[in-house]
Amino acid sequence: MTVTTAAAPVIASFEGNMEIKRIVEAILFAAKQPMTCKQIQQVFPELEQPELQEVQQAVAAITEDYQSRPIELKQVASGYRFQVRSELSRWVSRLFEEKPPKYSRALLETLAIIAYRQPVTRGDIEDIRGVGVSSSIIQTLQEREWIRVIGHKEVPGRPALLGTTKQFLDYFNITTLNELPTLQRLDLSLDGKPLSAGKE
Amino acid sequence: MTVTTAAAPVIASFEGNMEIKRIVEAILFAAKQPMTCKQIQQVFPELEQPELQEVQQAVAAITEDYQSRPIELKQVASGYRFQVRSELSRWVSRLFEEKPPKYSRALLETLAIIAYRQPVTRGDIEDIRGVGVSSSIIQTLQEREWIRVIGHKEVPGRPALLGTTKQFLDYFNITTLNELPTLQRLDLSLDGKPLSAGKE
Amino acid sequence: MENALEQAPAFAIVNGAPFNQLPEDLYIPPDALEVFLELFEGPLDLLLYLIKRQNLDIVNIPVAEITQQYIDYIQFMGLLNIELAAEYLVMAALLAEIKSRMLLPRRPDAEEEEDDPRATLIRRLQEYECIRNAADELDQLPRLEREVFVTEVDSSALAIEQHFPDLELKELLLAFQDVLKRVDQLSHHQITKEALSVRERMATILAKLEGENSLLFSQLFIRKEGRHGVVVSFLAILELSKERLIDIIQPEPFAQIRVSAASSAQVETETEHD
Repeated sequence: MTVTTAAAPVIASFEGNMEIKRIVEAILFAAKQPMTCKQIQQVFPELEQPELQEVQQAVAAITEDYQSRPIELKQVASGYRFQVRSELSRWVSRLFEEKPPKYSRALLETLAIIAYRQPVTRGDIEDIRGVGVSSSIIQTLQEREWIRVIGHKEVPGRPALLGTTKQFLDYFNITTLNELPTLQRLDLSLDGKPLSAGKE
Repeated sequence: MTVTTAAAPVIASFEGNMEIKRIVEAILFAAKQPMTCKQIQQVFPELEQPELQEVQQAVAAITEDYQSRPIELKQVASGYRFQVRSELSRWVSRLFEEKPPKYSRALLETLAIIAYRQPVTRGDIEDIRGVGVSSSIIQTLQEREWIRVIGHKEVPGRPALLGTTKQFLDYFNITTLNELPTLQRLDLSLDGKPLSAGKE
Repeated sequence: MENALEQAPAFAIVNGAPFNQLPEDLYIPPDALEVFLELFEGPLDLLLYLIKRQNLDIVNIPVAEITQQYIDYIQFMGLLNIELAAEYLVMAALLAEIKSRMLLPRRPDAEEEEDDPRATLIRRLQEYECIRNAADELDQLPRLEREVFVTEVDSSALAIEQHFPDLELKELLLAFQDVLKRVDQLSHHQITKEALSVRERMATILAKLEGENSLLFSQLFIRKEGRHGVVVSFLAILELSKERLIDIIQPEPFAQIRVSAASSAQVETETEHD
């Protein structure tokens, strides 16, 4: 096998403060949650805080450094986190004896409705699915911190309006709702005429 | 700041299989526990398992790669794991520091009773306060090393007798309990004269 | 499972007109049918299945036929004593209503179409289908614990400074004052220096006795403290005795008085580290 230098991070272009970059990298590795640049900045003691821009530069340089390594600094909804590159996940997944959780269709459909149609009430979800929504599904979604109550609808009973959280996006490895797959619809038609009144 | 290449892992000397090294690195990063070379080897599917020696070479090369980064691949008793370099501890530890909460009313009263009425049992404290004393309060005070068990009362159950410690006196910068303020002095201080015994 | 069922021999479709004399569904053994129903997430899901199966190249939704099939299913479930969610029956009623309205003569009114009950149903089916696909795609997305693995870098070895809340002596006194107020012990409105010395001496003596079999009475006094100190120690010993925390023993007349922690044989020494 030929020796290649591809895996060696090259940081020739980094003009920022080397020490700040080292600290930012250590913080990103040690954090148990994704971190925003603002949050990283605030880990520094008040009198030694770098400018936000310096943190951003450091993050960019670190991202660059790991370009050819088996892990990457990835931006998700609630900040940056180090994660194993997807092409290696098939190996890494063998590390864990426990099978990853499987989610039922009922849960996934409920989650999809909340994600694509938010804000929605429980009643809305039931209308779309045509069946009652079990409390345990809503509870599971809330415990996983994928959904939260984002307000109340001003109708009798003031039902809670549900929406998704940043943790939901983090879990699915994306930054914004826009990155969700686009909705594809089955075009049913009525007597040969497409139904144009359908909501989209 | 001068640009330095010190932080760029150099892997010129690695002669092993690059792909195996990448996988080993990914495994070490994803593992929640330290991993031995043997354990790493076994993460590979049976038919694709590298020789133990190859894994060892990879581990050595990875250790080398991270020589100048803020994290290191370190061998501990149960295997290898990535950890934050100790010289960055001062920065990273701030990630995990929490602002101390204020002591509760219940804790202050419990401590006051122990200080002014020692030796007292938990039952005594409950009698004086008229409510139960939670174990966590006693535990907090013991962890802070302000109180300790100084004996046992010879009644059924042999309850512990609690008293204050030398650390308690040190904290308040007094040498004996006699220097604890009395209620009379409190009355004085409420008339405008500050309590001299207060810590600072 | 679902796939297998979808691959079941399809109806013949002749010029878009479905050939549905033989509902082969009814040949599915009852056990399979039960499992089959469990695959459905509700009446909309079941309806979509029926529609998709029947209209491989749909241009038209034959409500009447779908209704018939749906009701066949429901009835068959009933025969098998499979408990159905109420929603399935509500849908059956809705379909029956639509079907009966379809039997009425149509007016060639433009307005009529908006009122077409089929349109509402079809829109709901569309919306549901759309969500069903979205749920499938969501399930396919790479996600944490399955395809995405975050790095675990140990930081437990780092020295993390523990911060304790600050406390001022004044707060302690105020807390004690509150306690006293609450118990309404007017006689305790002042803590005299003397009383406190006695309490402290009690603690000191107990600590001294701990781990010892017994001490000479005289060992509990410190000569250099003078008369005041002796009085305080003596009061402390009396108080401890009264509270039965110590035993005062004189083995024989005129022998030296010894003091021990109450039943010192059992006193645990685990607590003393100072």
